Amino acid sequence: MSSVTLFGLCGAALVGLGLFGLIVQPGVLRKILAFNLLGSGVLLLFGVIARRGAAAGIGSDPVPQALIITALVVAFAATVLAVALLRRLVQETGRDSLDTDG
Amino acid sequence: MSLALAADAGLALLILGLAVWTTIARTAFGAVIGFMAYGFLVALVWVRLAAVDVALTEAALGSGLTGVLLLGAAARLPRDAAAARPGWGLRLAAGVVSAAVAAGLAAVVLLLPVPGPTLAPVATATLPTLGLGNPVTGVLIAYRAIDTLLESVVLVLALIGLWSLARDEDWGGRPDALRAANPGAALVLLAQVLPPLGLLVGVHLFWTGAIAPGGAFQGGTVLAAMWVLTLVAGLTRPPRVGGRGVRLLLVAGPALFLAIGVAGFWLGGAFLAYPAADAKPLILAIEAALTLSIAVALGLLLAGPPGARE
Amino acid sequence: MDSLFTLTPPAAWGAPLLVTALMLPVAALMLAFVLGGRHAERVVLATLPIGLGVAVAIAAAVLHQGATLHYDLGGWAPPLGVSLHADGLSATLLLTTAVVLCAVGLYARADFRVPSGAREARAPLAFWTLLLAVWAGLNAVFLGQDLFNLYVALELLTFAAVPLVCLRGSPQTIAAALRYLLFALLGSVLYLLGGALFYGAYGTLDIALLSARLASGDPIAPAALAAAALMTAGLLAKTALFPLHLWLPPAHAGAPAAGSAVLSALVVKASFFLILRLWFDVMPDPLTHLAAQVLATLGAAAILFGGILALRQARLKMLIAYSTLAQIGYLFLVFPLVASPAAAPALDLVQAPGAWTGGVLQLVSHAFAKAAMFMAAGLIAGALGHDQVRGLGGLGRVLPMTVFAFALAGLSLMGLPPSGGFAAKWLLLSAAIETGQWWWTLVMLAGGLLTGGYLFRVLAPALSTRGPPLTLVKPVERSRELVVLGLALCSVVLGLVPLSSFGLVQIGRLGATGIGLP
Amino acid sequence: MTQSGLLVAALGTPVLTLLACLWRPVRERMLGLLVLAPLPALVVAVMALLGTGETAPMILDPGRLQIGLALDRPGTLLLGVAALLWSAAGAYASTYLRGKPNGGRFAVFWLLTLTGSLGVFVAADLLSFYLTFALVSLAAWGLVAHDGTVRARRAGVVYLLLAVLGEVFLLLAFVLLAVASPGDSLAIGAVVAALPGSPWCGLTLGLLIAGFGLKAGLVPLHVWLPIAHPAAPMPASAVLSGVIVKAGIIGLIRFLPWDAGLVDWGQALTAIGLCTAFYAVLIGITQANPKTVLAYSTASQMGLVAAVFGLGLAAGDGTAVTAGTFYAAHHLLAKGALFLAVGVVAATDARRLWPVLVPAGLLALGFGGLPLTGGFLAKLAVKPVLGYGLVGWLGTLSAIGSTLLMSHFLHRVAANPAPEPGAAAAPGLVWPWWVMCLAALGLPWVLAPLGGLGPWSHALGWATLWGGLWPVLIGGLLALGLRRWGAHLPKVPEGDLLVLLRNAGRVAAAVGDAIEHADGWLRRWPVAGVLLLVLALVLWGAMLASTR
Amino acid sequence: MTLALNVFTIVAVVLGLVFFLAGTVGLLRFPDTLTRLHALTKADNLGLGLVVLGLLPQVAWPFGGLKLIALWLLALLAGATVGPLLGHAVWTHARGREPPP
Repeated sequence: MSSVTLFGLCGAALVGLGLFGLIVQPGVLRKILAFNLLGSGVLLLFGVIARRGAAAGIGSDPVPQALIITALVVAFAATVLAVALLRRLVQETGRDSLDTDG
Repeated sequence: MSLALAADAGLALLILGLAVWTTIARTAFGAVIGFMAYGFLVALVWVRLAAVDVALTEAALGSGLTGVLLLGAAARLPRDAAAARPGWGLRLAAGVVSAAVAAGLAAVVLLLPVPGPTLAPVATATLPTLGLGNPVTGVLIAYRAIDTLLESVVLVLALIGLWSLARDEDWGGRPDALRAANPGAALVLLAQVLPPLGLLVGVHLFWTGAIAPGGAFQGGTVLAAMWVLTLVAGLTRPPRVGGRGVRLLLVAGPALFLAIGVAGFWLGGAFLAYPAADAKPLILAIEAALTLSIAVALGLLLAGPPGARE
Repeated sequence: MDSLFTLTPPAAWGAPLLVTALMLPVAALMLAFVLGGRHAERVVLATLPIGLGVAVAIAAAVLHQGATLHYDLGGWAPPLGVSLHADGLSATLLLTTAVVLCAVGLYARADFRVPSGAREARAPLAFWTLLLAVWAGLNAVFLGQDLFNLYVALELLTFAAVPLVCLRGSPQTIAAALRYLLFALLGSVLYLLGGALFYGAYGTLDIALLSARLASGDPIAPAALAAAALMTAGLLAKTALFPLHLWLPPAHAGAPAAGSAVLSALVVKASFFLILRLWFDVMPDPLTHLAAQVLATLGAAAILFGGILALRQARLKMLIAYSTLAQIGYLFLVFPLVASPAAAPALDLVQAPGAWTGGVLQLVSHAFAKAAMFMAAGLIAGALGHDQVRGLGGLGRVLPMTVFAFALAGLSLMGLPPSGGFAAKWLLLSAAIETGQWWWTLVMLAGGLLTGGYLFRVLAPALSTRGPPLTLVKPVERSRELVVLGLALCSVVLGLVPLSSFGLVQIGRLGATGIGLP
Repeated sequence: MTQSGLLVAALGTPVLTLLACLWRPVRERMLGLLVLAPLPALVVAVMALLGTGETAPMILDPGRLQIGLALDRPGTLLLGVAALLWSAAGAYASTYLRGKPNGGRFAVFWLLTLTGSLGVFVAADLLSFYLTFALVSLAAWGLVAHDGTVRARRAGVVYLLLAVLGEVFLLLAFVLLAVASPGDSLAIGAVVAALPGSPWCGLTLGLLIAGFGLKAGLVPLHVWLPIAHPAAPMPASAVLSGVIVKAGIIGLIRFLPWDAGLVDWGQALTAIGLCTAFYAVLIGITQANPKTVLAYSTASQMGLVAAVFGLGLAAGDGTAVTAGTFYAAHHLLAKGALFLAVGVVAATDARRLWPVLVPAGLLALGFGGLPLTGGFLAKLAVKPVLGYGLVGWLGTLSAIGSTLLMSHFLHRVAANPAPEPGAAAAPGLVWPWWVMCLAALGLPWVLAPLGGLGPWSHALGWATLWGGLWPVLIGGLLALGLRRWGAHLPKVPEGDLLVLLRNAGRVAAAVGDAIEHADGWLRRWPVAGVLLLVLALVLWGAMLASTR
Repeated sequence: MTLALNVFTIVAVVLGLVFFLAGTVGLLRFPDTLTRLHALTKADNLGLGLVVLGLLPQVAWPFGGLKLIALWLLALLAGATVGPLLGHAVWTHARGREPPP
């Protein structure tokens, strides 16, 4: 049970938690938080895979690292768009949840 | 070695605890605070996984800027909007299904081949031709240049999407999401003391990106953070949405990247290829432009859609 | 490992075309964004024909070579680098995208024109830049050969499509856009997780290399199975297949007419295209038999549910959105028909080429027909001032060409000769019977009846003779009606093209031989 | 080559006039030109009949799909008489509908249906046959629902529903045919030749008979006919009952494998045919509206033709085809004329009815086999096929039934002339009626050799004359009885079996509500999320299972 | 000589941890936000200072050490800014009006 596997399991648990939160939480902000949790869980799994690929004197495979950085920036852009839509929703309807959330 | 393992286990447990807190916290504000702490701890995990570039990005972007964004949103949520929570049956089903997916993933992680397949040797073998030391920057700028190019276009697109949420009559105004009502003296002090240091750190991060962990994204994020700090403190005002100058800045990074990529047809024999001889200056030029564009884009993304024109 | 170091020799003359197809919309997007104001529209209308030309050139190159076009970006061959790939199917879809977007561009000029007073307005700038972004995303999806590159392309597409939904800014469209974004992001994250697991299992994300590793006989890694399942689920969420369709109707009905046309005709198809690539280019055939039945069952449910719900909608655009839901169901019937046990021994598509051609024909003719329908609905809503199906009595007398175009598009959706939809249904029905899976024929025919039902609901009052003559709130320009009619005719003419000429679609599908429907 | 050129002209003229209708001024005045559109088709048919036998088929796509048009014996005969009725009804329509609203729209639907109906007789491959069949079925909706009254709209809905159902049957049948035929050619001849050997032979035949039977009005799929035909304006009813029904007949002729000798399917078709013949008569006599009586008579006559085809299919010889076609051709002419007559009668004063009633009476009784009429010849042509056993007797019984039904029709027609005294039908209505009346009486004699009948002398022998006369006399007696005790008969609503489906609407609404409720539940976010993950797990399991 | 440095490091770090512990106890035990704020900023900054002081000899001089000190200064600056801001926010939230300057 090396620490890398440990973080892998932690990543898997985060994915489960993120999915649960995204499905169940009624508020949109809570959904965005759950989405970010889910995203970091997935990227953690990717990081574990990268760490498994340590070779030629570098601690972790650079290709997945680059992909993770790109994915982080995409996730941030997505969060920005979601938050902007949420703020506009609150301005327009005064509610912070979608009618189909219940 | 078990001490390091114990430390990692502690870190992992702490992260899981914070994640659970973020999911079950009663108020959105509490959840966001929990999430920010969670983000910084995940940055620590990246360091433990020997992915320092990712740790930098996670700390700056994944929890720093995202935290600011979510805090801003949480503060504006209606207090009394108690949304209907799904029935216990659905919550149980969601729990069971999510647990099943997590268990499946855990099984897959345990079954992953231990000497995992890797492209590390291949990536590092051809780094010297590009004059780079940091393999991650090599992948980002050379081997998978198309992803980074599309990435920077995604940022510009997110900004367009953000601006399209403004009201028609507010078009041409200045984004007002960050303007604090009355910034305290302490905040103004911080906004005067920290940015010069932040600027230095940002440029350093961009510059060392070629040979050590760092690069355009990390440097750009730190610069954006400093700009946001001054915006919040009210020392500077966000630019008008319609200004062509700010749009040129936004587009400079991807445009230069694309131009050099097209030049690659003749210089390097293929689109997005670099000439064997002087790849380094071109790469640095692209990184510089990208850093600038990313900093402006992230700052404006946080500044929100254009508000009412005063 | 020095093979990687020597840059690959410049590929066939067709290859740089792929780069142009990918980068043209991106460059135009940046130019339009910087110039802004009225220039944005001019940039788009200048770029669209060039893009159409490039798409035609790519199709010609693929047809001429009879093989897939391939191009390693930056000279780095996979697994390290990213390559572009254009087979018959992607060339066809590139062409369809270019044609539909040209039509949408011409149609939308009247809706998104900068008002005379201001230098620049929100909606026009947003629409024209987002249209280019959708085009860039679509081209990147159709040309991508690397799973992560496709992920970035999907995200580019989603970030361009979501603001299109709430371009008008009403509360319902904001909620619809938010729901669409969140569900699409859930799908994307699952796709990303799948990609990560594929990399964990085989150390590459290139489709061709993955396919070679998976078909190499040694047992398939558990991570690869998990990856395929999760990626497919993620893509199903973005394609709004039946049980996962919560976001599609309000989003597609809420968007402005030009936006709905692009969303329904093209954006939904991009994630379906990726499922096709994943199932037929990456996964070995025997692995997907059982799962194909699951997809087809959901497709059948989509056809029936979508049809019945479309019958009961009060708003015209909601009716068309639910019709999209139903027509997507048809696309998923391709999986069991092509990957059917009967086709297994031949281990490629020679056995039932009809199903593949039929599926692609359905995809393309639906794209044209649905775009025409939504634009026609836009014209009707603009002219009458409302969108209620009940209030369409006697519309035929007031807007004859629009109603005729709507009827033509409906004819193609319903699968009546001589439309493209008919040829697609004919091929799918034949394949269903050839492979012995007769139950799919019942679903297809029931779908045709239901489609006839909800089209009758719209066309009967429109062609009726009774009732007071309708008064137009706003006159409709003849040029916009011609654009809608042109698209509807495209969908119908697809049926007249003799079936033998669909060789283009087969290229790259049938291995070296390339024989298919003679 | 002139043959193919004319064939194209025959179909091209209605299409060109349709394109001309795009301009509003042309469309408004199109009613007057309707009479000209079918004439080229008439010329082609006449030339083909006069010329040598089989004409060269015109293949459009010589590739391997063999798409094209062809003129064979039955096709030519039906094309000719159909073109004649179309032209006469077109003339009739221009007078009948002048001054009424939406004339242009009627003309467009008329021309669409005309194109389809002429095309059906000449189509030589699966795709063009299905195209023309779909065109004639769907465009006829425009004629049925033209009046816009509630009754017309309801008739339109019923008509369209069943027409589309017929299309679905045929589409599946054609696909089964195409898949079963070894080569890739879609020519009807090649495809039908492969039918007996196909693994789905029974299913295909069942679907073909269902699809074409629905169009021809065989029980139980006939329910739309008595509702749709009367609802249409008079000329449209004439064409609907006369020509469009024949699309089903030409379908049976083209797609049944005559020389395969399928005895069981032959007997089944005969049974259905005879059952329709008698059932339609029984329901027909209870109807009051003369047009509905005529519609039931159409169903009955088509039942008889189907019975003749059934016998031909069982015996495995082609003579039944020529006899059946001749019978159908006569029915087309006579039924068209009778519908026009109803319009003329409705427009003339009670006292001056006899110049219309007497010829109409001749035609009507002709259906029963009254000697010296066209109908007598048709019955004569069909007699050898029916034979002299049980089926022969049933044939004569149906003749009696037809006579009874037709006399009831005459009684109902005479019952409601134009109310205002001294009214006379407009000449524009009268001369097309006379043209059709003479054609119905005279043409069969001219076309007799086509129907497999010997020289006239054979038909004029005393035995045959008496053979034709006594069923008519019995029928007349029964008609007298019907007039006396007719009031006691139960009042059957127009689309008899349709009554059973009245509550179908409520059931459909209930199903719709349930599905809408289910959709509402499915579109809740948590449910969709759980379903997404369940789907991921199911796919994962399916793939795991298939790797074992 | 190294032994003395190591002993110094251990002592300093332990002292630092004690202050961290005090800060945390204060966070948990104190009744309201203002006092908790007070505990946190005071104890933790001092604790961090001692830890940094303790680690100085272990780290390559001058750059490693300077970075550590810079870190500490940054933490101080952050504490100094956040403290008044939070206090201001809490005060206005409780009394609904701005505090006197």
